[in-house]
Amino acid sequence: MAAPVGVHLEFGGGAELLFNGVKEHQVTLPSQSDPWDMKQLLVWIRRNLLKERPELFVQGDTVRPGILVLINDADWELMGELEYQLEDQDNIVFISTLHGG
Amino acid sequence: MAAPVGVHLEFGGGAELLFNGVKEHQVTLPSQSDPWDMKQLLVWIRRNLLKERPELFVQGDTVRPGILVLINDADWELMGELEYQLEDQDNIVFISTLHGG
Amino acid sequence: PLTAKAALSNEDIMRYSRQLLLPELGVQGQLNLSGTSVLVVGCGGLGCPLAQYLAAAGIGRLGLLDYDEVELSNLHRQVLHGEENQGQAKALSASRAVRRLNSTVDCVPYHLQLSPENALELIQQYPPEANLPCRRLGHLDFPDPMYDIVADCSDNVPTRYLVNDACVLSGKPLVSASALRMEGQLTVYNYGGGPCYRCLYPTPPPPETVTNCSDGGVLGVVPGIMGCFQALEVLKIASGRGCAAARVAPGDMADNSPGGLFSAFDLNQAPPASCGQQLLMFDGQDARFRSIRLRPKQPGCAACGEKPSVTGLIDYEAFCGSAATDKCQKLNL
Amino acid sequence: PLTAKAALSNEDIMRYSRQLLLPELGVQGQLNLSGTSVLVVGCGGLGCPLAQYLAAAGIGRLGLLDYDEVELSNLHRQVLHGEENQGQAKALSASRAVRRLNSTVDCVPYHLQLSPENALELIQQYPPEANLPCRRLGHLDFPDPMYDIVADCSDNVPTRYLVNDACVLSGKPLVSASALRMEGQLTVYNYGGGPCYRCLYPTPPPPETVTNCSDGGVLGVVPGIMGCFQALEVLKIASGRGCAAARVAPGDMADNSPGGLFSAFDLNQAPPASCGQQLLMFDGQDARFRSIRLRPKQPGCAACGEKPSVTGLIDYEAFCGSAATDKCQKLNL
Ligand SMILES: [Zn+2]
Ligand SMILES: [Zn+2]
Repeated sequence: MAAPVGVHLEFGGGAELLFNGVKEHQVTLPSQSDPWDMKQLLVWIRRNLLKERPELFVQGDTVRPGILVLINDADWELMGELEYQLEDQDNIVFISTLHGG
Repeated sequence: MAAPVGVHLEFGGGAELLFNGVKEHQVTLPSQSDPWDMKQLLVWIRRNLLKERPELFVQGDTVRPGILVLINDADWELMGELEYQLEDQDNIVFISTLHGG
Repeated sequence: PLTAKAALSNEDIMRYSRQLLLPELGVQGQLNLSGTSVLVVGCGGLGCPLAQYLAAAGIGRLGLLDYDEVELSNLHRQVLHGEENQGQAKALSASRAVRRLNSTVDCVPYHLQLSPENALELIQQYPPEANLPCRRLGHLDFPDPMYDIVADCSDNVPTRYLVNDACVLSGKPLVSASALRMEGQLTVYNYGGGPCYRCLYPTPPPPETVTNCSDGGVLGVVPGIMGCFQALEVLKIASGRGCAAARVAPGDMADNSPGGLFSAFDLNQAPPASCGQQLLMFDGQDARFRSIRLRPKQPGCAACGEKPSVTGLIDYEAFCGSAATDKCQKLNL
Repeated sequence: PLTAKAALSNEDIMRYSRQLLLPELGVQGQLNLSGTSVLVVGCGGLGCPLAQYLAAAGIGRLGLLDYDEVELSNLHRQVLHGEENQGQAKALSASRAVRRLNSTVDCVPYHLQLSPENALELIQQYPPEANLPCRRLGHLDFPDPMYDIVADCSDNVPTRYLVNDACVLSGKPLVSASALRMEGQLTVYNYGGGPCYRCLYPTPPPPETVTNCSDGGVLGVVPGIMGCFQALEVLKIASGRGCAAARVAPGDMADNSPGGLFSAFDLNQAPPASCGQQLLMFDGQDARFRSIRLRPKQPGCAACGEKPSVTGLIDYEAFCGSAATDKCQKLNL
């Protein structure tokens, strides 16, 4: 059994509006047999934090187009995307791309 | 004997011009019997890094008026000023106040 | 004395519609802006973008102070002025440009040098209360201050100490920015119980260590960025004025309604401005920002401490050993 | 086609004296600016401060493109326009304001909508080479591109993909900013071997997830800050153009002299612009900046990858499922 994992979640660029406008969430992911990865985190967020219209945040098993995911201030593409295994105290940011000017 | 201490020094706001324009310096303070404090660091900088016109950087045993000292991104006044004891990997910033507009 | 509008006109609603949509501002925040007066000390590289965005956002009154005239060498950064304004007073040139953008702002140009003789009168009640139509009955015994917020956009050390002391003596928040070469700094002083400029810098720097823009140069867009930031911090203070516990002045509106660009955060926190007791440093070369936690208000501060020795304005050129201008004095030989 | 000046005039030296003092810019950097042409796509909240500071700094040519007319609801953030310009084409209004500030900048207003039909012609060689006086003998077989750098200041998704693809197809660096509510984002695309917009966003966002400024609102000074940043990044690229290894185009000047606002850092590094392969995020509510390391250029990218499927411009409104405007379509019912 892996120990519970504490992660800091941030939402920005408007993505926070799906979470009652709250930009920062400190959450604890319960212990489970395998390490937590980003794919499981998205499922957990959808079940536990997303209050409404989940299709505006996740599509299939990943985030919807136009949301950039950052793991410890780096583009998640550099970190393995859905396969990245979360470590305690990781900082995960979901930022909606802005288009206005 | 305390072990050698590695500190990251930064100079900005024009203070870097006293150090050949180099803004960032990674330095190692040699081991000595007592822990290094800011007062000793200033003496060390004056002896080892300051190439010219030391009076534009230090006056008496402290920095000259108009230079703000930051220890790990906090005003050194919050950290004990000259008495602060340096820890390995500390980040020390000397920033000259700007007045232009 | 300036009162907030009781309601927004249809034209106001059209003009400010895109910012009225913001829950952080809303109608009450916009009304608070309309009731706020800001003195801009210096219409140069910082003052131009600051005045531009404050006027655009609908600040109530904008005092634009500068003793200088527009020169060609200003135009790379002082973007409110144009080529045709060379030789004109900067305060007037800036004022005209601001009125083109928003004629509903009460724009007051001051073509003069801020001095120990005029600073307090100007900030507190200038032109004198007696000369103004009384817009707010019932408050005559507590005349409103002329300016609610001061923005330091000056370019020299003596003026920075002068502005600070005048703000401490008159109880005004001071939003202060500076720029040189490719760097900028910004702090909100004397606000929400935080430190003043003298808390940080009790002793002026030796004159030979001070570089001004005439000597050291400045990339125009760096004061541009800092002046925009300064506008943001002013708007945060101004938009929440009605409910900011930080500001309790005689004759102030007893308005507890919401509004304010930081209200989501600050109602249970102090200081509300994100740059209060903080130094925001910008380095344009690597486009890096850094936010520094500053010392609190100092009990021993000569201006805002428990036993202040500065009880009136002094001779700041003598105090600093330098002139209240950024012009190179050697050129005048 | 634009050539850098061979030397600065006395008036240039006066006008730019404060920035010529910067060792990072200097005379060569200023000459490089004079030889650089920038296309500004959108003269709104981002384009206004951007154009203002690029013109002030002495950029050689400034193309100002916008299909829209000035409305009262623009003036809270689109600070180049004035009340008297309501109803006028934004491109013309912005162009006139920029000329007041610096008449030596070659300012070209385009009152039109950027489209798949005109984008490449406009960026690469518009007006057609044949109509221009030939200023640079010996390069006729490699006509210079009309614009060297493109700044995306647009307000909608289809235009952002269109601008990206046009920049990839014509090999131009793209300095892209955006703003909404109290937030802003900035990235330099397609520069120094870094990623393009499609590398990051291969699939357009579902239209129902896109909020524009008309719907969501925006605090005017937030695009002000982002537009100033965009100007800084453009100036970094433009000032070092002579020596930027990143830019090798047919007919480019074989100029290895120094100059450039990042030259102290970048001569041994790529990409030189501080925002290449980075996303700069700004949150105005807590005045916080964050710099994010982005993915590199993607081999599978449809536009800039190894086997691009985008070999010409396409129908971007169909691709994105939304209109190339930020106006609320429902208002037109
Ligand atoms: Zn104080
Ligand atoms: Zn690509």
